[in-house]
Amino acid sequence: MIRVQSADFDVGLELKKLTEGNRQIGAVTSFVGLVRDITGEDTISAMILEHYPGMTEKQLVDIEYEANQRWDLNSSLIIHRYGRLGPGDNIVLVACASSHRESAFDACHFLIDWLKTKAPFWKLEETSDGDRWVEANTKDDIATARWRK
Amino acid sequence: MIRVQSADFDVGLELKKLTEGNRQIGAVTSFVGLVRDITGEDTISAMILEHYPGMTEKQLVDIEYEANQRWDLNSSLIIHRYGRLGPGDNIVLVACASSHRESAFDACHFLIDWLKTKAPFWKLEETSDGDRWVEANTKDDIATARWRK
Amino acid sequence: MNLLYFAWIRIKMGVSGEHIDPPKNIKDIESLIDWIKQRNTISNEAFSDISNIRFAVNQEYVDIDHPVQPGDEIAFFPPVTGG
Amino acid sequence: MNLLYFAWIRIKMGVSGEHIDPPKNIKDIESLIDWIKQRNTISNEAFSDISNIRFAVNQEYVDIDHPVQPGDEIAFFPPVTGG
Repeated sequence: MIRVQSADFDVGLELKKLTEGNRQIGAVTSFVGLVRDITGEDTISAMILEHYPGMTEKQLVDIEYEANQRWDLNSSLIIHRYGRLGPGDNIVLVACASSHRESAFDACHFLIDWLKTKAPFWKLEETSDGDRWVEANTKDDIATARWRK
Repeated sequence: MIRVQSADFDVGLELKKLTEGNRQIGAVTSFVGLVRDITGEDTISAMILEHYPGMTEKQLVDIEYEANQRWDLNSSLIIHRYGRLGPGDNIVLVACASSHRESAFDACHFLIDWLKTKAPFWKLEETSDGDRWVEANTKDDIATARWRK
Repeated sequence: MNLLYFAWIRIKMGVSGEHIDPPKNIKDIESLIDWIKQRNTISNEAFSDISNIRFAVNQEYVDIDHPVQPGDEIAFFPPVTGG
Repeated sequence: MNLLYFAWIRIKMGVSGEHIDPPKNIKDIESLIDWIKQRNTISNEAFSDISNIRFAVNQEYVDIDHPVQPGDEIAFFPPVTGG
């Protein structure tokens, strides 16, 4: 399941729903991305997450589908927020449930790596030194590339 | 932090405590292990987790220390339950918080791989075909071996 | 043809999108960009460094030689920074 | 010397542990096991397949040639299945 929303999410509740009623699940791996208060040398007071409504959902559906094709998952979840967030706020949750831990780990890692390079979001940081668009990180491209078959 | 307990744990609450007040954390990766109701061909009605009090805590402290030496983590948590558990029950929680996702992922994966081969726990499954001790899995030894430096 | 702009391209263009009716000889993203740029200084400036711009046609990532046609939703944005 | 047994070794031995005072010639895990086995049929049976038994001395994993001495806590158990 994928969700794109401005509202916060409750990680514990979401993970509980992911496994509820399915007792074949032996492993749940999750990733939560949070807004940090410092990047590089500047203090961040807020981050504005802009996205491309429609394309975002489409890309997330595609990425989740691919993960479920590649790994034997019982369930998976991607929640990505947009809008104005403060330090410590949740940005993204990725969770994968499987019978075995390797599938759960690999699928979760795959999903967040792909989100970083494929989900159409852009981050504007409000810093002590003015507003600044976060630049794409070549390390993210490299991380994504290793999942290519 | 490590905890060995018979009581259940609240994943959402534990993850919240792990990041509370630290706004340098950008990534939290977690693993939850659950009791499955089927392994192989038999239905499992319960699992009894026996452990070696004293040695368990010692091994978990050592493993967590090593993870913190190898990766730049802001905080980490291992909770392992013992006693009688039913299908769907939580067994273990491993969580790692870091500024960046690669450290959080690798440390979490390392910890659960090591737990599988180093934490002195033994599982007795109560199945439709009688009680059965779970045998160690050579796949777990292989998974652990790849973390050797 | 609906054009959409995101992030700093949106800021530079001063609008989040526009409906256009380009001349018939525009067949792909590259010729579309050339046409957008020659309209005015703002557009020319916003699209001055194409290496920092990514393209989507009908919500799928495409390369600069991807064909475009009337009715398409065409988006221009910087490399994404989600997750 | 305190011996501890876990999982099916505990079941086979019928006790979770025992305090013993072995003869002086017992220097390592291997000679300790030989001594345990020769005491009675139950012990002999429980330790019949050493390849399925792991050892810890004072709560650290050790190999079969690890020295043992009075006062040690020595544990015998199957390969672990935690996590």
